[in-house]
Amino acid sequence: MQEGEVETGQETVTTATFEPNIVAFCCNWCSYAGADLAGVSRMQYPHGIKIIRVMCSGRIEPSFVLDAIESGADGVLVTGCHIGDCHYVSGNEKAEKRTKMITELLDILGVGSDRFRLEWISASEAAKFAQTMNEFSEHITQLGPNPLKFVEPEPPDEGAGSSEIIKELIQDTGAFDCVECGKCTSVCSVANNDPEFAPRLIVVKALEGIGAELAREKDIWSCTSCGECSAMCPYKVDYAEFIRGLRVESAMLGTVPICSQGGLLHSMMRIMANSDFEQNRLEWVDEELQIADTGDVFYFTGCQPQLDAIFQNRELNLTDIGRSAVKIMNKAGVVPVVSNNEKCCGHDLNWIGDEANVELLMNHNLDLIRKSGAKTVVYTCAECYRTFNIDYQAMAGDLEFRMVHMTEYLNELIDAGKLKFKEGTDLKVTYHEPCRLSRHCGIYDAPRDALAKINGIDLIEMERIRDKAACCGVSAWLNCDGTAKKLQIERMIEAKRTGADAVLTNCPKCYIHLDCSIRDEIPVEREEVEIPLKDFTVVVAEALED
Amino acid sequence: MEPEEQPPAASEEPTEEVPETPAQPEEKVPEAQPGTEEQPPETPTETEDQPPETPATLDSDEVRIGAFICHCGTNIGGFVDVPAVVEYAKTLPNVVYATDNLYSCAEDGLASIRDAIKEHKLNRVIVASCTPRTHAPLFQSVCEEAGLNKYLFEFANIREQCSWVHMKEKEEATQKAKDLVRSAISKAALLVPQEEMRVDVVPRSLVIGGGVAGLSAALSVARQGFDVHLVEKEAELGGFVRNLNSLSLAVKSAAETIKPLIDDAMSHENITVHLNSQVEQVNGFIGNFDTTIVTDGSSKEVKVGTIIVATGALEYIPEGFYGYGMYDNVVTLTEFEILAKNHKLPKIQNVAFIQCVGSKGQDKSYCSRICCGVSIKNALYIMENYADIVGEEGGGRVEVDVSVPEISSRRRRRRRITSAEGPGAPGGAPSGGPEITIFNRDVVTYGAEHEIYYNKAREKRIRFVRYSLENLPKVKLEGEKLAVSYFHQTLKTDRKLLADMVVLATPLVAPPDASELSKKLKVPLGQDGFFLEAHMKLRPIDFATDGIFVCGTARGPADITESVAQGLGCASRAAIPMARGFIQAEAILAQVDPTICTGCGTCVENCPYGAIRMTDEGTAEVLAAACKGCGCCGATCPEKAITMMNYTDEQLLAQGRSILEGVP
Amino acid sequence: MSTDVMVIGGGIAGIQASLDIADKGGHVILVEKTPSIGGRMAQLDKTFPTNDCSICILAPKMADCYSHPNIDVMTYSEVIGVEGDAGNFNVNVLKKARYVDETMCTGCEECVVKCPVKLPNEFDQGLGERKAIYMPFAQAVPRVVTIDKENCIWFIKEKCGACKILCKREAIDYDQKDEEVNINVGSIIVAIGYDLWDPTPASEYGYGKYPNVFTGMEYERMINASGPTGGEMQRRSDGKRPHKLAFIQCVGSRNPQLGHAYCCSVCCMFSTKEAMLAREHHEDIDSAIFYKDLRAFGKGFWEYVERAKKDYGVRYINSDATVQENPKNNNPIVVYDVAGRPEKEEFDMVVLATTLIPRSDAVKVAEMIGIPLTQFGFFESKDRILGPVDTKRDGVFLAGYCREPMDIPESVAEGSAAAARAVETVLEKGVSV
Amino acid sequence: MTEFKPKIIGFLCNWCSYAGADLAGVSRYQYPPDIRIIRVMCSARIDPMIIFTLFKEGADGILVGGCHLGDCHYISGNYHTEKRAYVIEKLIEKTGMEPERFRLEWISASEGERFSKVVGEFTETIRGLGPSKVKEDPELETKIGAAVGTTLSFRIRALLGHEIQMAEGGNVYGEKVAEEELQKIVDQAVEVEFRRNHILEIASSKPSSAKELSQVVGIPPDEVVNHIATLRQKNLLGIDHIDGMTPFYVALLAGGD
Repeated sequence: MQEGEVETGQETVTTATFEPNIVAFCCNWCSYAGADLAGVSRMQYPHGIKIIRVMCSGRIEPSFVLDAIESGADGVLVTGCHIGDCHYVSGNEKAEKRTKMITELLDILGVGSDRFRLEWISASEAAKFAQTMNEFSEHITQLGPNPLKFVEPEPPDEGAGSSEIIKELIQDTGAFDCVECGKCTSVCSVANNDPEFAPRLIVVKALEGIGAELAREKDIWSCTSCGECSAMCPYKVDYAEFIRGLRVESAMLGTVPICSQGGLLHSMMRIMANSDFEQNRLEWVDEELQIADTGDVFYFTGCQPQLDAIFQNRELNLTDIGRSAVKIMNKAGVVPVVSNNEKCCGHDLNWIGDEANVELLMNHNLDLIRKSGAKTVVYTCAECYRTFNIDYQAMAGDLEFRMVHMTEYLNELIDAGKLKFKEGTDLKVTYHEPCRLSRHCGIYDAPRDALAKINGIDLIEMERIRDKAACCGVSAWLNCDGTAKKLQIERMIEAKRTGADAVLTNCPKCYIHLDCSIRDEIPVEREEVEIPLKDFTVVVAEALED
Repeated sequence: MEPEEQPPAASEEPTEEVPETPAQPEEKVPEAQPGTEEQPPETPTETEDQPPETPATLDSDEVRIGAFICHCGTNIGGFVDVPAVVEYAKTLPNVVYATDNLYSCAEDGLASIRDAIKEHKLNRVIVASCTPRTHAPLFQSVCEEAGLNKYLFEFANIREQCSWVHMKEKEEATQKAKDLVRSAISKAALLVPQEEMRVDVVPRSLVIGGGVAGLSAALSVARQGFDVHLVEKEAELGGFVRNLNSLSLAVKSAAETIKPLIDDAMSHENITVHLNSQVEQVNGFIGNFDTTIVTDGSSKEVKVGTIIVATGALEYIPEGFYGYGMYDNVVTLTEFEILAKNHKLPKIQNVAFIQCVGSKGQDKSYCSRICCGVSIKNALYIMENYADIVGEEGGGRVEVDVSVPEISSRRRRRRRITSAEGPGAPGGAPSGGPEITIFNRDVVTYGAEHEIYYNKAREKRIRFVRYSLENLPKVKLEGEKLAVSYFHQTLKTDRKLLADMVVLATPLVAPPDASELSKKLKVPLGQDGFFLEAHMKLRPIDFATDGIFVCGTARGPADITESVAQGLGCASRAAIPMARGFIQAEAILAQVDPTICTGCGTCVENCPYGAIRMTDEGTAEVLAAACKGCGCCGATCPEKAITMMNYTDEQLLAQGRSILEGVP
Repeated sequence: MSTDVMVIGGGIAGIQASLDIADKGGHVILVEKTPSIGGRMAQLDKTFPTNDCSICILAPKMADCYSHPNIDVMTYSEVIGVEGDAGNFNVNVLKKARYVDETMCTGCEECVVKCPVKLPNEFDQGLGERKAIYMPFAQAVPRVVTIDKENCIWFIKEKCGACKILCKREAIDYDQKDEEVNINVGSIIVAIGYDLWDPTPASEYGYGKYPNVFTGMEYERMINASGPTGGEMQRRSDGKRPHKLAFIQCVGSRNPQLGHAYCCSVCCMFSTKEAMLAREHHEDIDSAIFYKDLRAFGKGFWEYVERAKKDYGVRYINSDATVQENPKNNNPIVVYDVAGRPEKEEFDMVVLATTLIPRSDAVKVAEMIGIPLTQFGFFESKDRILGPVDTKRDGVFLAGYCREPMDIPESVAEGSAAAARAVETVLEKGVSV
Repeated sequence: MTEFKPKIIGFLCNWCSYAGADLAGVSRYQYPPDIRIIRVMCSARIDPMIIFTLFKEGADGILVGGCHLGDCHYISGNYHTEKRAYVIEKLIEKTGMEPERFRLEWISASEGERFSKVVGEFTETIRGLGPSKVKEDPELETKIGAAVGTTLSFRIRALLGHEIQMAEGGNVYGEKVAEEELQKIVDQAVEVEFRRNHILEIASSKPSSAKELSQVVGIPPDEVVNHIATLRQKNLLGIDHIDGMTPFYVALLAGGD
């Protein structure tokens, strides 16, 4: 549960007697005063409206809105001072910008942006306040109740994280094989930057039988589960899985981790898991791209559209990845299934210990793919690939379709002579390895092989590559902090030092994180880090023969 | 190695290749055959009936020296004026012939030496060329071919120690070459022919100790065709292994595993087994040891050529450690094995092993090598065989896959799903099984085979916890249980576990009677009380004293495989003199002049090989077969009663003086 | 039918086995792949725990072996086929052309001086140079030069010929041909030793990436007085001698992920020795050894370690480690674990105790002879308890590191053990004929 | 004056230092040519008597090379060498000869370069010292003669023979003697034996009175008298003639302990 979250009782709703539940965020200086005045003036508006006072409308995070929706609100209203009147100079302008992101996101998710509204109401506009409330309530009544299946949060399970469970974890992750050599510690990016974090101690405590406390350790949330430690471990103790297991226990104890973006992305995923809305996620599909509803090849796009909406101010254009992927396939004569009904793979929920929702998403996605008749599923996202490959198969057993990452698929297409690359490309690139693809799934060669097969693209390797590749600093939208920043900058310096024209990556998350690191103030000279960041698939598509 | 198929004797072989070092005495003797048939023991005889190698030309007292100066291509000739050296040599006293060779070691060079010996009736030869360390044997054999005793040859090294190191000073180098030649000639004039001693070897071995090492040694010696007397203190063969329950690498029990070894030894026609016996007395030297074996009070004299010591070791008794002797369930590793072997183990679920009890800088300074492996073996034994007495539901236990899965392929099924499938599903951890902790200072599972067991132990969830000498664990009785409290080095906290049994891994120690035996055999013990080999690296199973060998845990802690290998190794080493049938010592020997010797015993004390003994007359005597010719005794003999043959004071002084003389 | 014994591998185990048999009067054919016998021990500077000079104690044995009338030493030769059974093996040996007449060469190395081709010296782990015509090392036995055909200008361009012109003894013979020899023996001893694992793939240790990271054997050659640097430790980056040394254990070994799950048995002591020798070279050297488990299990080994700590100030740190580099001075930085937290320490040289692995041709040899290998690629004993030196094939025996990781004394003891078993075999087979 | 070419003798043990010298040759490490090498099987073979005899006969420098301690081919020979070198050095001190003329070095078979360096340094040292003064300084010659005698004395030889055993294994009663104490015993023995041999050496060239001996040897007359008594007891010294009340002593060729 997040700060500023609202408790709303779920009422039994029938169409006949539908009284919408609306959360209204009001700024202290204008709209809340407006509401007060409305009250003083005895102006009537529906009782379903619950007002939450905030100091400024600029305080409203997009995650508040999603959280309200997720928690059962039928509509969300944000009110603030008129533009120019803000008590805090420009807080309301910021709120306005953010609104765009919220509405786009709600549209993509299929919740619909019309369940959200932003209004400027001054302290004197009691009538406008009441009117807005009435209108919005009416509007929501028209829309009907929030169709999201609200899931009552389970009460904390005090038995979680018991020593028996920890023993199983030890067994499953091979933690008993630890010979306390400490090599993991020496390579752990987090431990080397964060004076608190000691990954090996977590396993040692488990082995010592002090496991019961482990699920309450804050350190389990610091790990980026990048797997550098396991890659180094002589006996391949699966630290990442060990940590994930502990997080599941922790979640069962009711722990809510501190997530970046205020938990917006996790909310988004939970909404997807618990709804069957008609999404609007295919806006990016241009006319020249050919896609199908059924076919042999399914292209699993991942969260590009949502991420583009969320990070729109950064103009990342992650959907270029999807466009490029489809373009490549089309060039090769493949018309992939791209589905508007695709949902998040659940990766991030999985890594904060929310297995129940992952299972829902999995069931949905597997059903979707099966219905499409696809025999091959292609991914451009490293996290989706890992989640299908490892987590889905762990839960659902072996999957009957073939899962290939775009880098592997590219090799297949090129080797089959289906792709031609143009002359004149002259690009020196270096490659940042996403952990989910490389260390987790063992895909090291495919991207390199593919690049080697493309005219005019030369790969210059960074110092830390393959299983020793450095981490982008963040995983599952957790622990975005100073340590993460250091790691990101280190990595960019490393990339820059190669002298390459651009650094490529294969994971939208790596892309976002590395991009983020050098936007703000940085502790080093800009020229040490500034190197264009590009997505692998996009670069490949650009090199295609027209 | 059938007699018929023996190659011709070495001395008859044409020596065409270039030997690389001074010959060892063994190299030049005609080879012997492994005695496949019974040979009666013989008393040692210095074989005076050897045909003397004295050349015909040595019948006069006149010293006739031939000097051969080598150009070695340009290696010497390029930097030393060889003809000038030859001319100079001709002017030196006793030199009757001097010449140069382009390559003295080439066949034509060798021929010129052979011919000159005959033609000029030479009775001393010097070659000035390269280093004696590689080429002396070659020229010595040429002398022998020409009928000249090989000890009448002397070498001057004018290549490695002259031309090559003074390449820019031709004149100086030539002068030095002359000096070196003069020095060699001055020594040569004093050389006397030497006879190499031959002592016959009794083709019979005494093996002391009937454990695995001794049995392996005895069997191999026997199979190589020699008699063996195997002396065992106990009433049966098998040694320490008889105590053991299991063996790390074995499928069968310890007793069953070594049974074939015992059966073979008991039934081998060449082996005489003496049970309940001890070696009482040992006299003599290699080839001819007189030993007395006492069996139940009656003694028997046995003459043997070689002796193999395989007396084994004992387990250290950890008095005063961790409540040993105080609490019932604190036992040593061997006691544990005996309990397990006799199926007398109590009901145990939680077991703690404590390694290095009394070793590595405690009562004993050393690491006992095998205890980590043995503890792991026993821990696995509990895990694998005692589930029925320790676990509630032995049947429900899970075998863990031995291979280490890749992270990418590891598929951990979610617990929610697993639990739905019921207990015992793959991936579910066993519950209720034995819990074993091994407290160690370092897990010493060296090599490939031991390490496999360490890995297996961890896969079987045996826990390893490290402690340091500064923070030893403590064992206390708490109710029914033994509380082991310890300091966890990584977590930096005090911890405690409750165990049903504490097993103490104590080092192997030398048995108390080892020192007595060492005195009887006149072989040394090391600081740790184990027998001390001749050289830690290259003579690991030999004693410095020839003819006596050591194997197994008598030499130091060793596992069963190593003991067997060492036993076989000793059999090989011991068979060498017996197969040859005699000992031939190089004649660079110490010689005691009994008329000067006062019997002070200084030399006896100083001889590293025990090659000098006191005679009944009270004077020292050198055992030619054992002397290596270092000269240590001679240099300290207070009375100067000892002469070092071939390196006499006179010879060394003559060389030195000749150098000091300068050009005469 | 033959009572001869073939020993494959001229390292210390093979030499010991050969000498034992030959001293008993048996005839031995010792086949060595490289131009000189001596094996790995010849490369070492000192040996633990006595700090004996390795070549000093080995050279006499090499010479004994070569000049022994009962031993035919075939260097630069390889076994290429084995047929038959115990008592009657037919072994095909490829005698590689060294393009030098072994009987004529006096080892003066005049030719070597003039040879224009410079190549990295394998014996010095590539640290020093050798020529295309070369003596493998100063104490080589036989002391005969060999032409490296691959790199010799004569064989590449039919030019030069300097060695042939210079050699007064006319020992150079460009027309020499590889020769196949069929040898009938009664028994075979395999003692082919080990190879050194190249730690470049384990990039976390920085070998090949950071100039001042060395392998143990490189270091061993450097501190050897007759090595490429004349016994001085030299940093690759600037040629200066180091003041702070880190030794990292188990590089590749005890690490299934790097392909070698076993323990090499010798590295803890090997590094202890090297750290002590560093101190003997320079009083002010500070050495730290990073280890997983300190395996000082042989006679006098623990005492040796104690001495290293007490008298030589060697620090022992219980942790595996990884290596980074200070780009300013090329100093390696060792990152290790103290109670779960990473610690960093800057050194000026790092020495890696790399895995000693089965010979690259072990598989070939095993297939040729028809004996199995263990999961690690060592030759498998017939009975790991009672028959360690026996193989599943009658008449074929094992000795030394190629069977199981072990140190020099154990290899010597096993050399003798294999000799005993080989003699037993030929006696038995010989009698039965 | 022609350039001084020192006469340097090197005794090298066969297994290490001689091999090291060979390696220097094989590796072509150049060093000054003045040294002449005599090969012995072990450095322990070198009787201190030989060293002093050669010094007496004019050697400018003597180098002894052995295996490093612990490396001896004969197990422990070089430990004996080390003890002997100590006595040699003590005696050189007594003779007044420059101590740098004698040098003991451990050189292994792999230390070719070191061998050449050692020889280079040693030769340089000897060149710096100039020719041995034995032949022009009768007093020095006498003293070195006394040193030869000392090295042949039973007491010194027996001490050298038993020193290691006494320190490590204990005497016949199993008593170990502390290293320092042992050193004291050796020092004292060297002192006394050297004086006695000095007396003998002087008395052998010309009959001398106790007073004369006291002056030449440089010790108080009463001590000389004690030594004379001991030497006479051992039948090493006799009275040549008595001049007035003063006996003149002469060394006897026969005699001994």
